[in-house]
Amino acid sequence: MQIRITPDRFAPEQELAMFLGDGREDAGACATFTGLCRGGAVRWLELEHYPGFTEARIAAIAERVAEARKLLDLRIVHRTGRIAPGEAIVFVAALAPHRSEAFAAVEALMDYLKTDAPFWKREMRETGAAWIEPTAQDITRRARHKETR
Amino acid sequence: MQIRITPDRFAPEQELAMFLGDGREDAGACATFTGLCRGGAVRWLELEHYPGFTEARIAAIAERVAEARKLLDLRIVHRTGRIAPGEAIVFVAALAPHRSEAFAAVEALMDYLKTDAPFWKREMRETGAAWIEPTAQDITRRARHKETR
Amino acid sequence: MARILFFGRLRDVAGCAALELEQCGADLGALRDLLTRDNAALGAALRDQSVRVAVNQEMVAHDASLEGAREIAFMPPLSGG
Amino acid sequence: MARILFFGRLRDVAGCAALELEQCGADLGALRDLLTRDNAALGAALRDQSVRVAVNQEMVAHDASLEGAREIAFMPPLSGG
Repeated sequence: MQIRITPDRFAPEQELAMFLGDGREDAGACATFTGLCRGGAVRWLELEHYPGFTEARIAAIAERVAEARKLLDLRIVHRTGRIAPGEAIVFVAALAPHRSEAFAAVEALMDYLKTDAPFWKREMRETGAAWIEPTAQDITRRARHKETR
Repeated sequence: MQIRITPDRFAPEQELAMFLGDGREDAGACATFTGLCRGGAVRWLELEHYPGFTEARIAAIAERVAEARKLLDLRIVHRTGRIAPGEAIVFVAALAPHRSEAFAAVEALMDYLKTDAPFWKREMRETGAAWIEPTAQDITRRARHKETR
Repeated sequence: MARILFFGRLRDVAGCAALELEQCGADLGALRDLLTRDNAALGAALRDQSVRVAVNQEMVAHDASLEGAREIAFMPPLSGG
Repeated sequence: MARILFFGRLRDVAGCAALELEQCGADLGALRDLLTRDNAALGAALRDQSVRVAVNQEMVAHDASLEGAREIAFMPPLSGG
């Protein structure tokens, strides 16, 4: 299991290559999610975290999800700092014997990261900066997963 | 949108790299699934398809899913022939503005591929060959997605 | 002249992947009767409700007409991924 | 001696990311009163029910004791991904 919070750009395909690199023969399913910075009105995102605390909270949730879904492996990479449109913000990958567990784990972790992981996100727009908070839909989605509560 | 049926080994990370290569700024979410050949009692898998028909059926379903989920892009790669433990059998990736559509599209396509795409799969075991057919769970899962019916 | 294709486990029962027939009958029922003549096990396997049939690469019902049929495929339950 | 941390939009209201205080009060209520003295807007913002608090990197209730507190973090609604 690897959890990485980083101010550096990362390539989702390299994360997937490293994640699948071991080539375990008990794995039948790998689900991934990559969150990307959308452009348009947004010039860039600023993502802040609480060093030490953020890592510890994500690790605790990740362990619960890995156990609940009987995952063989899990990887979470999360950017901080200034993120430009088109760049990856987050990458989550889950390896499991079967697909339902792999999908469920990635969805649960993304719903958690969107609403409850210690990150603060600001959109820098032409018109100024705006803090982004979870939407009502984000909160409803998160409530579906008892293992991340 | 790219759909590829191939007898050649492929690397999921290279597929993801190509899929994300365009760097569109309207995309916020990329979900992927990689199905891997499990080892253990299985020495290898043999996957057969119906050339022309298989491609056409998958393309028709893929277009319906892409439209129903308002996808920005979609990629499906499926191996045929002899597949060894640890190798990738299938890769599905969906790009969307938001994560719920990307996840839903990949799950719907995988549930379709497992039960209704024209492929026939045989496990070669120490004890002989066994044809694999969809499980009751596969069929129940598939019934959740009206856009692939 | 029509080409009959057998996929998956039906190929094992048929003993071949494809057959060329001069006359394939007026409809699928007639074709199944024809194929049963030399191979009773194949006739039974083809009548299983889980078997799907495509004529000229279009899915059809079990009693479809074979007028204009050039390629008839018998497909046992499908399983990819 | 305790370190007070403000995250997200609370940093904008506090006007800084961190404060060092000799005395932070007996509990979170006392600390909020102390922080309100110089900055009424900050006091109101910290009392919002959506704000979460961690003491020494452990989540605590809004009225937690500050005995042994070395680091107190005020966190507005979280949003990653």
